[in-house]
Amino acid sequence: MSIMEYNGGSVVAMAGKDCVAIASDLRLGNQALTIATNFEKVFPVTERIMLGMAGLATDVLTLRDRFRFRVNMYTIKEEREIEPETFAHLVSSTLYERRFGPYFIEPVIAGLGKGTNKPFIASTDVIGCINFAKDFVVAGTATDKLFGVAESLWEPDLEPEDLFETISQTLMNAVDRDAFSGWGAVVHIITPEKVITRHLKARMD
Amino acid sequence: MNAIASRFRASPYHEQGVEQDQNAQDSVLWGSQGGFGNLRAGAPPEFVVPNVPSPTAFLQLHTDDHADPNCRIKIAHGTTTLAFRFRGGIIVAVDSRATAGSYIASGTVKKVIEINKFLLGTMAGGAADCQYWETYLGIQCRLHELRNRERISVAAASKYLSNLVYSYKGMGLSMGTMICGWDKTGPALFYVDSDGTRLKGDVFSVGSGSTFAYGVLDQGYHWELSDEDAQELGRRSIYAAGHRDAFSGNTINLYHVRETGWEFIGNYDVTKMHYDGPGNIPGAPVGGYGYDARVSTV
Amino acid sequence: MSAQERRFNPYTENGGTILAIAGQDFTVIAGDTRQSEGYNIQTRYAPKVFRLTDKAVLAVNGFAADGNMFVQKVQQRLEWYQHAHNKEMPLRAIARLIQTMLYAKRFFPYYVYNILGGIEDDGSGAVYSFDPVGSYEREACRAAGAAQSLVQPFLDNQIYFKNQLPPSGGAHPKHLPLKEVLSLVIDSFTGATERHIEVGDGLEIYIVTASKRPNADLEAIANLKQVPGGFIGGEDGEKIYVVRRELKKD
Amino acid sequence: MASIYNKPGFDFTNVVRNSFLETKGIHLPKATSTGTTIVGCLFKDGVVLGADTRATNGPIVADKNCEKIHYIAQNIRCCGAGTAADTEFTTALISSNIELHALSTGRIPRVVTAMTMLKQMLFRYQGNIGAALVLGGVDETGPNLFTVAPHGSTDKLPYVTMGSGSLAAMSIFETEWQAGLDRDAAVALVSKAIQAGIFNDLGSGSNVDVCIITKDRTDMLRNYLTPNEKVEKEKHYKFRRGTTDWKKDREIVVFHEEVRPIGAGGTDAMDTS
Amino acid sequence: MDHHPTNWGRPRDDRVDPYGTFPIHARPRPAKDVFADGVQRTQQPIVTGTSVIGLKYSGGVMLAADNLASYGSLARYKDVQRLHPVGTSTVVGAGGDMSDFQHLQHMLDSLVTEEFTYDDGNKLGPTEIYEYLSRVMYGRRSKMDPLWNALVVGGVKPNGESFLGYVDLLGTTYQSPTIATGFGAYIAQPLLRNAVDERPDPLSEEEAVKVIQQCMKALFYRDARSLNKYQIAKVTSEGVTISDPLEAPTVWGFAEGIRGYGAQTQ
Amino acid sequence: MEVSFAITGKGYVILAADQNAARSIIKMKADEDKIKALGSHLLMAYSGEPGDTVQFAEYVERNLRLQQMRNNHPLRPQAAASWVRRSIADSLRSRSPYAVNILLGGYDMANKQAKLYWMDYLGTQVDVPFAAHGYGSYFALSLLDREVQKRLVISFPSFKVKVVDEGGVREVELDMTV
Repeated sequence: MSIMEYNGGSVVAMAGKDCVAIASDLRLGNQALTIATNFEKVFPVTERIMLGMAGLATDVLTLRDRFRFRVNMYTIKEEREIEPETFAHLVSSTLYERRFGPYFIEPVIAGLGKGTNKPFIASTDVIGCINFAKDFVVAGTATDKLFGVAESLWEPDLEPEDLFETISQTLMNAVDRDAFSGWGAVVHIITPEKVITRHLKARMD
Repeated sequence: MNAIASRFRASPYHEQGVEQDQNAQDSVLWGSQGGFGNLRAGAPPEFVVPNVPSPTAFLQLHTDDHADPNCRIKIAHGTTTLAFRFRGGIIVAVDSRATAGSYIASGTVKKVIEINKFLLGTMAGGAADCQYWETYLGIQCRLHELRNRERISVAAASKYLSNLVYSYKGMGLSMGTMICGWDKTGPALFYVDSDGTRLKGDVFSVGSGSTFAYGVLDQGYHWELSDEDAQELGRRSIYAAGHRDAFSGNTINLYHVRETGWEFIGNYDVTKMHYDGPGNIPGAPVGGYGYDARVSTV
Repeated sequence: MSAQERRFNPYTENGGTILAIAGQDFTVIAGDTRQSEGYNIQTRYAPKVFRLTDKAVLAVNGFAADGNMFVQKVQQRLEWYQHAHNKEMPLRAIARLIQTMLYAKRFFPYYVYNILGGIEDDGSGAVYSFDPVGSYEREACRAAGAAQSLVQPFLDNQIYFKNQLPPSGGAHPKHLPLKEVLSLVIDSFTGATERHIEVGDGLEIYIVTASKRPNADLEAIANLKQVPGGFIGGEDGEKIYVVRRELKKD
Repeated sequence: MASIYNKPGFDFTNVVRNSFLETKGIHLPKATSTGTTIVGCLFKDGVVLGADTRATNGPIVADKNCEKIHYIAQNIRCCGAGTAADTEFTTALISSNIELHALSTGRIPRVVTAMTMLKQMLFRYQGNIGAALVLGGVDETGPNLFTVAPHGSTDKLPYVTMGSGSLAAMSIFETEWQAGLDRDAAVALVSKAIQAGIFNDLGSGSNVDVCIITKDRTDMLRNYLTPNEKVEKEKHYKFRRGTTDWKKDREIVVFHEEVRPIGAGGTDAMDTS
Repeated sequence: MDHHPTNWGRPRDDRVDPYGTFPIHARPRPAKDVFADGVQRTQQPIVTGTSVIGLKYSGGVMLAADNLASYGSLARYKDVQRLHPVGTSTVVGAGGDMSDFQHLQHMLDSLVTEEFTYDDGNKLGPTEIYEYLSRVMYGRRSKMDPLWNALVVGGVKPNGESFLGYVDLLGTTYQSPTIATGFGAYIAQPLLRNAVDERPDPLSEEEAVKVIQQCMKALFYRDARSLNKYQIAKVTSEGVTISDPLEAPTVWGFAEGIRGYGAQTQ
Repeated sequence: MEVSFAITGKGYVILAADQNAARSIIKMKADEDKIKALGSHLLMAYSGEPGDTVQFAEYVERNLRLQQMRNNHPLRPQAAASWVRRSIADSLRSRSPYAVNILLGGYDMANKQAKLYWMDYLGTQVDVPFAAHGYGSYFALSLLDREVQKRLVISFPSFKVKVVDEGGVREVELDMTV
């Protein structure tokens, strides 16, 4: 049993045409035992950026607060909203700071650039090595399953509604083959105008 | 010292080192026993055992994915099965998931093995162990019928299986099964596992999700259940395990053993049970089993 | 434990992935052809899919030496069967045979994941998948090997239409046509090649067609070759074809 | 982030907890370590560095087109292999120190300076920072090429390789390298060495990045060769809208607010990210 | 069998946590990846040979191996021939334990003799030797008593096609137009593949010799268990020829301009 | 071997915990109260490493009391839960962490809602309608029924049960004969 599998959970983000989507499952487990099916792992950072974290639940909560604090500090100091790319580096350096005693989470970042509305997605490993991708990024216990499905299903320049279908299908089919993820799913689609959040009717076993 | 002695006992010079298949010359391998060729008449089958001081440790090193996730030979595991005896016979309910590590290898496993028209065996633990030995048990039951002109009793069949796996105790078999059937004594239910345990009883649940099933099962169980209520109880119990246990789920297979033999009641998707329930079936509630499906207002 | 026994590990892992999909009157069995050990490509062409009879094809994956030896043993047993009965062993019997042969090594398992594909006696396509010690079941599709967890959820979605609502008033098709299945197989492998380092080099797709199947749709497939066999069923009998394609080599 | 509350450098607050978890029998994840092919070679007028672009996490390809040639200074670049985050942050740190050094001395930084900073830092961490580097550049003294191993040992050679594909790349150098190559020949040789890694080592793959540093200029040829383009899919997988069943949704309209910059000239504050 | 819900069905281990203590039900953790550990098996045997390389060229197969047998890190025997002709159209080259290889040579020679005594007009070709060796090696590994070798089988089949195959101590086999064992898999294989793959026509004999020379030189440069004294075996339809020991010309001048390993310049 | 459960209902949370204090194979005490009232409308059931449990519970109790004295009003359940989680997470990073699992139930007087939080010794926290700790959760989560003791290898003779609702905290007698 790896610490990354202790609570389970998976996150995926995808880029579309002037939009991004980020989705996670809802399980909180204690190894094989499912404790709760309402554990959200994706949190808003700004109105245009969302952060998903897969891994050890206690660190998800700790880091959620920590990032909120650091983003607020940034906003106060700089008097402007943080850009997705800047935020990715903030996440990365926060994690690398603990290179020798890491937080057990793999973050996934999705957002739109302010003004430009340029889609941005990125993920890092547990010690903060950033992976900038143009198509999709994944994290969590279903990583390999998500990679496999996303690699085939993802297409460039999807409209928000089409991106919703693609990311939902990717997530649900991937976690259905993973014992430690699933039990409901939530998808957020970030467009220049709005953030759409949908709870999927996913498998509950 | 013994290891060295045994290694040099046979003259290594003449032996050319080509793997010798002990069965190669055996005529039973030819032809119609093709399927079960290595089952000789009467004697239990022979198995290849690695030439190491501790075959069990060897096997565990390479197959126990829980002790060492790096082990490569991942044997399918994980299950919830249950069976209980009541006024109307025996209800057998199982899930259909098989996991190899965290990967769900299959969601369509048949975990009830139909040994013959009056006997059912359930499957928990190593899928291959159960499939193989219960098929083997099926052969022996049929032979018993041919020899004695009467069906084997459930007690005898389960005892046979128990003795069989007990002879391999400590070798690494993993099997937890319930032998359910109807014989002269009425409905009979036995729990048999690879430790060699054999228990007669009224209510059993076996597997990684068994505790969850017991929780529901014990609460709703009593001898005088109607057929419909009993079936619903079995279905509901497996659903509970599928929902809470990561290694159980996908679908529920439900069987009912009666005096006339067993009957397959149905296959139910756990997720459908969660959201919508089994539908318009006698004994079943309206709506889904799921807590949020029941309480949510949306 | 002597030093040698402690250090000798009789197994290794040779990478690669196999999959099989059953159609209404055909079955497709495919595997990549890379054989690797660690980060090293041993060869770019090592077949993982083997013809057993005119209507059965076996794909093996895992430890290559065990796999090759196992295939040869199965082929030997099938030949004996044919000599004794003057007919080919039916597919479901082959499946059971493979189970007992695998289980005979329960305590010193073959490190082999098997997928058996072919045509049943009733003319339907069938896929049987096995774990290393012989538990098996019949399915419509199955991926195994290094990239199984990448490919299988994709197949769940595209073959079984898992998590997809059918269009209103409609239903999902029960069986996919051959052309569609081949596309899915190829896309599964190109996807797996992109994301899994042990998959690549070449793709070998076997197609088993039922007897009397009008094989007109085969003509459009590039590089299709018929696999020579016993032709017990005559001209109308089951046939096996193979298609070879390139995959990325990095 | 260093501030008056936090000391700069690594934070060890989680170490006690993590070792406690380990005693509970829980496996801790290994840091993502990348198999890689990185090379460098001297030629007549300077240095050529090369790298593949695959980043792996176990047998899974995490990033198909990552950048492994890192910026140190205008005239110095550094290829990284090993633990991905370590190469990233180590080179970034040294790059910033080199920049400070260059500013305070007012001279173009030397490659040996960067090399010494790197080896001293890596030696201090006793190999716990898993960065294996190929450092190349041109300065006052001419072209320089070094490797820096994770424990801080360095090596100076006319052609060097590192990473899981280093042997494959080295075989090319050993048979084809010669002194006094011209620029085109050097670039061709380096990309051939990288391709030997890409096609023979499973830890390396995708594209070839090349960087040519000469006295006058530095050319970073990102994706110089792309021998592994993804092939066209056979089918398109765009779903019909309404394929996915969902229970409830919520839309939050994003406000379009005006940002009024404060401060002189109305420019944004310095980006310190 | 373990009956705890988390571990249900797995082998039970009573050394750890017999009563299910608090808070995490844990299983023992092996110190390291035993599986991967076991795969590294190059150092086990006593007197060892290093890489063997081989490639197909027009009209035949060429194999090469150096003449060194090492005893650990000691260059112990410097005139060992690691290429062994079998019959008239096959050569077997071996790396790994030399005593095991000598045992194999004995077995192969007996096999050829036995085949000769049948006098049935059949001859053992490379495919037969390859199959035979794969059975021997797999059989021994299944007895957990392996012959600690990596073998390359090269030859020409009766129909004139060339054959090149690999067999190792686990019984793993494969065929490929180019093969290199041991350290050669890393150093020589890329060079061999560059020379042979993607070429429409097979190499000429001269080209093949040149490639082999290059590979042996690169191996000598980079393999610490190698020797600049090697033999080349050629198999054509004419038969087997094994050359006298050869030496590759080596150049060490590249280091002349280099001082130290770091900042030193003089 | 310890067990605790909690269920939320409309306007109340009910918590139950076993009353055993066992050391290895010895039962030291059979009427231990493992549910602490942290305030007028807040209950905490705790289990885990002997010693840590009571120490931590008292630490929480005193600190929440301190908060109340300083600010003149008690923390709402959500805030209390966050504070407790933070304390666990911080202690986990110290040399001797509290290994305590907690069920925190409270009635929020501000919005008239009952809340239940499940927390484990790693600082994981989740807001749930019903919850359990200990091996009992393997049985109870599927139903949270009252016949748990029947199947658990070590069954508990008695349970302490407390309820918190708008009226505050009170104890309930459980009829174990059913």
